[in-house]
This record gives sequence, C-alpha cells and structure tokens, in this order.
Amino acid sequence: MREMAFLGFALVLLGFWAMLTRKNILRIIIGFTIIDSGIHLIIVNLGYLPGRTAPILEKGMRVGDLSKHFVDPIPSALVLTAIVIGLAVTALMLVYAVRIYERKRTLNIDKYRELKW
Amino acid sequence: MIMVSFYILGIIILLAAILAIYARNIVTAIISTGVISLLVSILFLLLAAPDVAMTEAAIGSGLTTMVFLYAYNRIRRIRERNDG
Amino acid sequence: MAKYFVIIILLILLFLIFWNLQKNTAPRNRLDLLSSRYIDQGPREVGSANLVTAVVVAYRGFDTLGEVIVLFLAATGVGFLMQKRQKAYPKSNPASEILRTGSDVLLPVIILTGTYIFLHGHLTPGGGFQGGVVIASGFLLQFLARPESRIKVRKLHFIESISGFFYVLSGLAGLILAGGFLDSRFLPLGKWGELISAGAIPLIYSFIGLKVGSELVGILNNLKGD
Amino acid sequence: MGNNLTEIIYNVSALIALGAMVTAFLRMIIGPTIADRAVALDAMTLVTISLIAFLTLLLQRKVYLDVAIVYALISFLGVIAVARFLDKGL
Repeated sequence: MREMAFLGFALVLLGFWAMLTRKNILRIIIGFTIIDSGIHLIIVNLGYLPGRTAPILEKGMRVGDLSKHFVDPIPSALVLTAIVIGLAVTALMLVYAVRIYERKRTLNIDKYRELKW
Repeated sequence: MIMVSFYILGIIILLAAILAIYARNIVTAIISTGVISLLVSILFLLLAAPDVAMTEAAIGSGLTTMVFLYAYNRIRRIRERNDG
Repeated sequence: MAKYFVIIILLILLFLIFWNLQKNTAPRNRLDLLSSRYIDQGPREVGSANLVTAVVVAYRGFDTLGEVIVLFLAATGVGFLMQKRQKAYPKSNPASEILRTGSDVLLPVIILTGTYIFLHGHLTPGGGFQGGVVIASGFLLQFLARPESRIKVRKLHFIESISGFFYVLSGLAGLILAGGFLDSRFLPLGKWGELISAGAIPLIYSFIGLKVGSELVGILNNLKGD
Repeated sequence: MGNNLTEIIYNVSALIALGAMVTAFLRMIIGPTIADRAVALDAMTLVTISLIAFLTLLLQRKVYLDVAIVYALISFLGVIAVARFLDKGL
C-alpha cells in the first residue's frame, strides 16, 4: 500500500524532528522509538502485495501455486528480529541517560558542556 | 472498510506521535509511545504479517513502556534523594 | 531560529529522497525469484507451515545467530553500566493485595502461553522471539507485584549460557549431519502439520526463546535495580 | 463474505470499534491528569483486541487469533506499570 509507506515515512520525519529539536534526553530516546516504528512499517510494506494473505499454510490450502497467494516472507523475518534488537538498544540508551543524570543532575542536553567551546 | 480503518488509525498514530513529542509531562509522552506501538501492530496485521504484529504487540505496549518507566523511576529517585 | 531553518531544510531533503524512491519504484505484482523459491519449496524442503519461521530459522539461520549475539551484547552493556548499586534508595511502596494474588494466578498461564508460542513456531504465527518476550513479561508482572523480591541471577545466566551453547551446537550438528551450518534437517522431517515435525526447528526455536527470554529478564532486572 | 447481512454486521461492528478508539484517544489528548491517560490506554488496548478479532473474521484467516490471545494476555502490563509508577512502587 502506497499510503502505508507515506505513513511510515511521516513517522520517520516526526522522529527526526523530535531528536533534533527537543532538549530533554528522554524525549530524544522517544524520538528514536518513533523512527523505529516508522522504519519497520516501511520495510514490512515492501513485502506486501495487494490481495494476498499471510505466508502461513493451513490445512486445506493447495501446495503448488502458493507463490501466487502469499506475501513476501523475507521482510517479515527481518523486522521480527529488528524489533527485539530495538528494545535492547532502547534499554541501553536509557541506561546511559540514567548514568548521565547521575553525573550531571540534569536531563537538558544544552547543559552538557564538555564538547562545547 | 479496510481502507477506512487504515485512515482512521493512521491519523490517530500521527496525532499520538505529535503528542509524544510535545506533551509537557514525560509520562504522557511514554504512554503515547505505547499507543503508537499498539496501533502500528494493527497495521502490521493489515499488511499480512502476523508474526511481526505479535512481536510488536508483546514488546511495544508492555515492555517498552516498562523500560522507559523503570529508567524514569531511577531518575526520579536520584532527584528525590538529592533534594531531601 | 537558524537551527530550526537548517533542520527543516534537512527534513525536506530527506523527504525528497523518499519521494524519488517512491515515484520511481514500480508497484510489484509478483514475487521475485528468491521469495517464490522460498514459498514454493519451503513446505516440502524444511517442513514448516509458517514460512517466516522457515526463513528465520532455516534459510537465514546465520543472520538470526548474529541478531542473538547483538542482543547478548546489549544485555551485557546494560548489566555493565548498572553494576554496583549500593546507595540507599527509598523503599518502594508495596503492591496491593489484588495485584499480588492476580500475578500469582497469571504467572503460570503466561509462562505456559510463552512455551506454547515458541514450541508451535513452525505451525502458527509466533516463535522463539515472541515466546521469549511473553515469558519475560510474566517475570515483569512478578517484579511489579513484588518489588522487594530478588531473582536468582546465577540461574538466569546459567539458562542463558546453556541455551546459547546448545543453539550453536545444533548448528554444528547441522554442519556435520546435514547440508550446512544451522541446517535444520538433521532430524527427520516427520509428518507435515504435527508438533514433532519440521526437523530441528522446534528445538532451535526453543533454544532461541529461552535465550531471548532470559536476556530480557536480565535487562529488566538490571534496570529495576534494588 | 457470504451474504449481504453478515457484511453489514461486520462493517457496523468495525465502525463501532473505530468510534470507540477515537473517543478513547480524545480522552487521551484532553485528559488533564496521567491517570486519565492510563485509563484511555487501557480502553484502547481492549478496542485493539476486538479490532484484531474483526480482522480475523474479515480476512478469513483464523491464525490471526493467536495475535489477539497474546495481546489479551500481555497488554495490561503497561497500564499496571503506569499505575505502580504513580504509586511510587516501581
């Protein structure tokens, strides 16, 4: 579906907007999560063909011309693992945020002055 | 019917993303992120990918909210210990 | 204000890239050769009814091994950054009676459902990743109901290591007894559509499920702290 | 999609579910406190389960019901987490 790709890309743009303009570090991580959802939507949409069904056989389906009835299973398989990895990476970023707060006592990224001059 | 539900869900997803970016309270933003995952999993089902929908349902609405809330809870505890 | 201007220009350029990609791609109305081969030969060759499972475990098993390693690295990073937490935090409030009793009732059901999902990964939607996440959610419910309880970290690490070890070992068994590394056909394919079928796919997916579940429980345990 | 009456019933039930989703989301936007928003999230998860069941009927694949089962078993965790966070019990 063409609209689905546009929705996913709108989510990607909104996530980038959040990451680039917000100051709170937790808000930046939320932006990353939104980008994640959008990219997953786009990749799954790449494997979709209109009028077809999920690639799971049931009793009563005729084996033989299955490739005319099923959608592409490869993007689903990619996204399946990517979602779990996304959760682990989000947890890692949040742990970094907690440690930064412990050291600096603030979540505002404008207050971190080590890399500024 | 499928297209109607797609449009309604898409509009809700975009509004939830804007709410997640601009809400004043951070807990509201976390809840909106959960709503985005919730509705995106229905869209995965519309795209005929039930495996992905199941993963997103199990991770997005439960565990991601949980991880964010644990981290924010630690930050809140550090702040309370410093103040009091 | 200049910052917002630059950001908007950046996002517009990004949108133009996407627009070009979208406009110049013809909509597909048939699958390409690789996907057609996976779909047509998958049920006969691997014996799995769920073709996504066939791709994840059998055809692209090596990628899945890489993903599991990335997950392991992220969990190790979380544990490394969250060590030595002895500072006195205020005690958390105890949960209500309803939540404690309800979590005791629900925990076996959730773990049973997770086991069902990763054992039936070759027949119905689901598999190791989803089942592991469901099991981790059960433990998470226990964390929420009893914040003061401790989980046995040594047992958790033992389960994680032993399942990863057996995952790689079953890959090596495929290398020796069947076609290649992580080839699931070193066990007999069995009758199509039954639980004990599809070669070693239920076995490998069980190992993946145990590993993913224990790693996620470890991440949550580290984030929860004391 | 057999006769005409089932089709009408499917469409009406889907419209009702979508309306419930929209109203719950309105409460989520205007809800002044976090507790309102958590309850709205809970309502949205329930409506989501019914929408998945509706899609199972509409697309005629009974394997999709597994997604609804997992959803029903797991999705209340987010609401409990928010409640425990507000209770300072996390």
